Amino acid sequence: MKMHEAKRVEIMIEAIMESQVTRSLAAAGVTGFTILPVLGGSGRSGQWTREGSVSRASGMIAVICLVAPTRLDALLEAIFPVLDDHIGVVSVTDTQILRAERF
Amino acid sequence: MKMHEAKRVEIMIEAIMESQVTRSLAAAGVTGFTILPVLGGSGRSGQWTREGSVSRASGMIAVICLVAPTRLDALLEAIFPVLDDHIGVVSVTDTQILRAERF
Amino acid sequence: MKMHEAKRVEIMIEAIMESQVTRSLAAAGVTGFTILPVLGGSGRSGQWTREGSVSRASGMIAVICLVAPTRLDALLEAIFPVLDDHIGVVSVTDTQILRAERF
Amino acid sequence: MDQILSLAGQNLLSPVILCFVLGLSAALARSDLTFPEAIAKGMSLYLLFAIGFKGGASVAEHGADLRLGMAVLVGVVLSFLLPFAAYLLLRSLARGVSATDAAAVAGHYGSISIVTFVAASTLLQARGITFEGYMVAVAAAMEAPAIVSALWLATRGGSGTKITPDLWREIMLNGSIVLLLGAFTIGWITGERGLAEIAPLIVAPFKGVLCLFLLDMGIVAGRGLRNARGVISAGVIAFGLLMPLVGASVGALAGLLLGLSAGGVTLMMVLAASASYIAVPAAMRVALPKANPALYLTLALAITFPFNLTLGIPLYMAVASALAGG
Amino acid sequence: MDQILSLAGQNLLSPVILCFVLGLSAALARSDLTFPEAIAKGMSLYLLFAIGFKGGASVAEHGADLRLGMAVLVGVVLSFLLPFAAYLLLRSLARGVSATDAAAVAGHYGSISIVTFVAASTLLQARGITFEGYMVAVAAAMEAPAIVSALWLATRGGSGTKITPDLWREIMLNGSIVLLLGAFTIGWITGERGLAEIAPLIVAPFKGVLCLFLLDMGIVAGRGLRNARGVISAGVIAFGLLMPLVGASVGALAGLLLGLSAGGVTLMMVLAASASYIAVPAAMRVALPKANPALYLTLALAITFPFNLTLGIPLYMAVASALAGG
Amino acid sequence: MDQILSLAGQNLLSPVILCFVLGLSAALARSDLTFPEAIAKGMSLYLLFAIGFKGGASVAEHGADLRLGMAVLVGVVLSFLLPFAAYLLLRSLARGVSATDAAAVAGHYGSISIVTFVAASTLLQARGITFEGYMVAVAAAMEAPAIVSALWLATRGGSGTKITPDLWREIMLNGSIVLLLGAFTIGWITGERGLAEIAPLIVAPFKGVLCLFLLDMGIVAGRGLRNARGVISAGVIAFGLLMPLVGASVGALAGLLLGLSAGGVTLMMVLAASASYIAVPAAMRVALPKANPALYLTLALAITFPFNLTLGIPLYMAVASALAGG
Ligand SMILES: Nc1ncnc2c1ncn2[C@@H]1O[C@H](COP(=O)(O)O)[C@@H](O)[C@H]1O
Ligand SMILES: Nc1ncnc2c1ncn2[C@@H]1O[C@H](COP(=O)(O)O)[C@@H](O)[C@H]1O
Ligand SMILES: Nc1ncnc2c1ncn2[C@@H]1O[C@H](COP(=O)(O)O)[C@@H](O)[C@H]1O
Ligand code: NA
Ligand code: NA
Ligand code: NA
Repeated sequence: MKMHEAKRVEIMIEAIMESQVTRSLAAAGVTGFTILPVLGGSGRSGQWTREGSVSRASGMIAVICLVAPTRLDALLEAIFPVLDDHIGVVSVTDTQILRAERF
Repeated sequence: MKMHEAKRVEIMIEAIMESQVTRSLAAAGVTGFTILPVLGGSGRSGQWTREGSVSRASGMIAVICLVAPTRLDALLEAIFPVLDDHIGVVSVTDTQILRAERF
Repeated sequence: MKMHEAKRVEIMIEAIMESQVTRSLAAAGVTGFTILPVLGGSGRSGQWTREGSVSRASGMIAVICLVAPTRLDALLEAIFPVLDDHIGVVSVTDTQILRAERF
Repeated sequence: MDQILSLAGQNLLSPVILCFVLGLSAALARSDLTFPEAIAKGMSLYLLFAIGFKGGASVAEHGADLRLGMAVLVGVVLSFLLPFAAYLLLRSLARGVSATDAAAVAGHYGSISIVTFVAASTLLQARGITFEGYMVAVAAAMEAPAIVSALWLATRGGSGTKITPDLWREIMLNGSIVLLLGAFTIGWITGERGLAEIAPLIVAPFKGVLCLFLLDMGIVAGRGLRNARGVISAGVIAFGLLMPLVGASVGALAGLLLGLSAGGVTLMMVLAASASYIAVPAAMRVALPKANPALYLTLALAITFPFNLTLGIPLYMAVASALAGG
Repeated sequence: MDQILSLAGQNLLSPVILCFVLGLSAALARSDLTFPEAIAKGMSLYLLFAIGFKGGASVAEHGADLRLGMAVLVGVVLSFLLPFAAYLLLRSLARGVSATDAAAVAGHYGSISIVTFVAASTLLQARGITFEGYMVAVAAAMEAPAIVSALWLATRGGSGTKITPDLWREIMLNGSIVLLLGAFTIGWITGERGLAEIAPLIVAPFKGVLCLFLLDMGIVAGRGLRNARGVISAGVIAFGLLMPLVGASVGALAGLLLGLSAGGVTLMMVLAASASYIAVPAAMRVALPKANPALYLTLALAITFPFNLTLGIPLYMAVASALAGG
Repeated sequence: MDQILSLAGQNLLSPVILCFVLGLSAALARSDLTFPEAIAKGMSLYLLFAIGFKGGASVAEHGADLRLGMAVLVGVVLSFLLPFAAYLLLRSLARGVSATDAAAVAGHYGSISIVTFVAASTLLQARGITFEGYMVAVAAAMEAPAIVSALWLATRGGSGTKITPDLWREIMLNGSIVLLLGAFTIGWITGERGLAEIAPLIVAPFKGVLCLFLLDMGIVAGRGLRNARGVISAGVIAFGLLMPLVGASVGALAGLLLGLSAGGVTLMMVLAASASYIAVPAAMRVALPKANPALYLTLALAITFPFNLTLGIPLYMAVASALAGG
């Protein structure tokens, strides 16, 4: 099956920043992404879990974008300012996609 | 630690297609997969979120299959007809697994 | 944008083992990880789903660790004993991260 | 006319409607007010269970007669036929809509919206108007047949969608149909005694839960409206407001022929006038993936549903009372 | 005998049982009817809180005496000992079952099913039969000891599973035990006055929530049955039906020795006859990962639980009344 | 003094407080008892809706007068000013706390904790003390202004955080403010009649839901305490206990000036004394990401909230009665 080179960008960031992230992505022309819920985690600021919590101040989401390699830099530049000062990690993995006409 | 080459296939598809996808996977001999919930996302058909929704018509899932490289083609051929016309994206990433006897 | 080599370790394991896994990770000096909820899946022990279930005996989580390549072995050695006999799969993928000073 | 207006006015100022309006406004103003998906689903299961159980218990009390079977049969026939009317109406009002999209929309209008039914029966009860308990069974029976008609409409052109066994299961064993009919059966078997046991859960707080559920539906409808610009033309809106009236007229006729009470006729009108937002959209995604969900979900949830909720129900009530002599 | 049958008949046609049957049938027919996990957990927390609180309030009203302590002690002893009986019975009925699997199953039958307890006390209340409020404390006390016996049974052969501090915490500070005992304590401290304040939440709608919870349990049990083909032999089924009777007999003896009322004896029988589906399965996954969960979950949830719910409870009630003179 | 102590004693032994203590203890003992996030959020939505609706219905019944507007205005002013007092107090008590952290904390204490408000009004009702229904509107009005002061405090140094349009939306259209004010408006419009319709959901079971919600908050507070070692110095704790008293004093003054009833003065004190745990933390994460959430969440949720809940409310009640002549 014909596959195409792409990048899988995984952004783990505070849930409260969701709209800023998606707006920045849109501004960079990235309109395809998927948001996964996150249950809990641990980092320099300690361990946390969503269980029982009603606050929107804690909790994270994972935003996954599949993009053509040529658009990676624009994407990273767009989200970098949002990440700044905020809790979050970004990883970029080489991947292959079906139906590249969609990206 | 001894690692083995494998492929990580990530299928993001409409939740309503779950049983079709898993049946196609089983038919292709792929019995190992994990389904992650998806909170929301954006694509050519616009932005969406599961919050507050009771409809099964919207919403997606992420199906993750770790397979031996030799079985990748069978897997992709099995799910391609299900994807057809349906909302969804598929990515394939090279990875390494522990305990390959399980795959 | 400056990126750094890293490993993305994805551990899918029974939810009930969460505290053992995170303690082992901490013991191996891995303090950064993110836990994703899992809806259901299929493996050698059959198919399952969390829907409607109140039991903590079934159900899985996905633990994602981004680590520097040099710390991968310590991580795998730390979690291997926890995996032993337990339901679970581990995959390791090459990736690149922003802000490596955090890992 | 005066009576209709005063009824509509009172209806508009009920907590149920105001909660819907609150949700709608919050979503349109882009507030982050939302209900967790699990809570929304939980409320929906509660409403289905409660309305089914109460319907069954009412049948147990008043006895079932031939009319139950006749009403269910008529409901099935309506659900089969209404999509044809809807298809023609939509195609003539909004020429831009494709045949597949029109077929998918048509399926929604042949089927029913259970929350519209619930809102109507709550209003009837508040006014002391009784109705046949088995109307719940009619509602359940009307959920699915329209799907078959929609698929037939879509494939006349020969694009070849057929109903596979899986799709049949998806349609017939849909969770909401099973719960509604199951609860109806349990209510029927256990009767007034069973109802008395669980009334503190399914009767007393019912209206309050309905308010919260409509608040959530308002949010979802508002979000849909915000995202649906471009899909919704004037013709489409006209269809979303006219089709309920067409459906209600057919429903009124059916109800009168069946000899239902004024309350029963009202509910038959409501069923025929309302559009599915649970069972049919899911079936359409499986069977007609090319049809645009933004179109049918927005029509059902953000145009027809609020219309029925606010103006439709009081209107149908007034007409039914006039015709069936409430 | 007649009385037992009529009791069982009435029980079978109660909303509570019919809801379980509905869930079971829906799952076996592969309907997509499900409750969100969060709702199922929420209902389970509600039931634990309500039953604990009411038990405590009842103790506050009737006063605690030495028998409370005695009953708890006897419960702990039963929970320790029943796994040995279960182990022997299962090994003799189903020779294919491994020692580890048998030990894991045995642990479930020494522990208790709180929802069976709740169903039984609801039925007692409906019949106007009183029981000792502290039976809730006995239930909580019986949750964990059986786990120790199960691990001992599994490791006799020397495979070396020992109870680590973490496992102890997992066992003793298990959420359901903490909530049950905590609510019991609060009920005891605040007494009738406290109960009156929150009765509209934990008393009136209780039975309705129980119905919905059993609907969900029926779905989960049906799903389990569908997936468990191959694991469940005739011998295993026989064990699932006989072991409750063995447990109930021992429970009856214990209840009579303690001088409990007929209602109390019934509940002691129910506790001994029922099998854990929350605390023990979780502990077994941690401590005996090699034991097959499909076996013990199916036995506890899909065989013994429905048996107790439908036939067991009325039977135990009749026997207890005959013996303790209800 | 005696009266305060006996009031505090009774309060401490109420189910509401004991539930909080149970949750706190369970979390500190590292039990795995938790509520699913969706259930916790669902309960929080329920409480906001119920308290808002009842406040509105009460205004409809007693009529709104100028004092409503005055009270809202005074609330807004308090919310603007209290952060300055909080900032100074924290900086002088805990020198290790950075200016940014202090500003973020200050924002929390200018705003309010709705569950503290709910607990106080429940206690007032239990004692038969009436209060102005519009205090709910005052609560809603006090949620946000403090955020502006906090940002001003943080940026005086020139680090340049400004309130973007998005942040304004985040602040003003925050789900909890919208729901509280929306329900208040619906309650006002539909009045006693509307309240009667949904009272079985929002009045009778209210206290029970409050118990379960506080159980959950106890768990979350306990978890916070366990993770916050290192952040919480003696000076910080002192601030968490003194600041409510400062706030309450200012609140008392404001209430007396407004001519509120003893119940109304109590609630004004409670609002001024309590610290936000929903709206402000979220705004701070967006606008002041460098401020440490462990500090402000622990202070608000694990120190000031339990203090107000257990000792603060009875104290404020006694003071208000003495001053305003309950
Ligand atoms: N190395 C990592 N791998 C995966 N997730 C991480 C990692 N580091 C941090 N995170 C996630 O990011 C959150 C905040 O991290 P931090 O800012 O270091 O406290 C954590 O709670 C995790 O959910
Ligand atoms: N490039 C992408 N990366 C990640 N997820 C995507 C991407 N494109 C689409 N999706 C997901 O697939 C859904 C449907 O996409 P579409 O069919 O383009 O509307 C979106 O709502 C996303 O959840
Ligand atoms: N090849 C695989 N790819 C992804 N997930 C898997 C795979 N195999 C097993 N799993 C997950 O691990 C769980 C237990 O697997 P097993 O021990 O094989 O029954 C399954 O239910 C899946 O959630
Ligand atoms: Na219709
Ligand atoms: Na037992
Ligand atoms: Na305050």
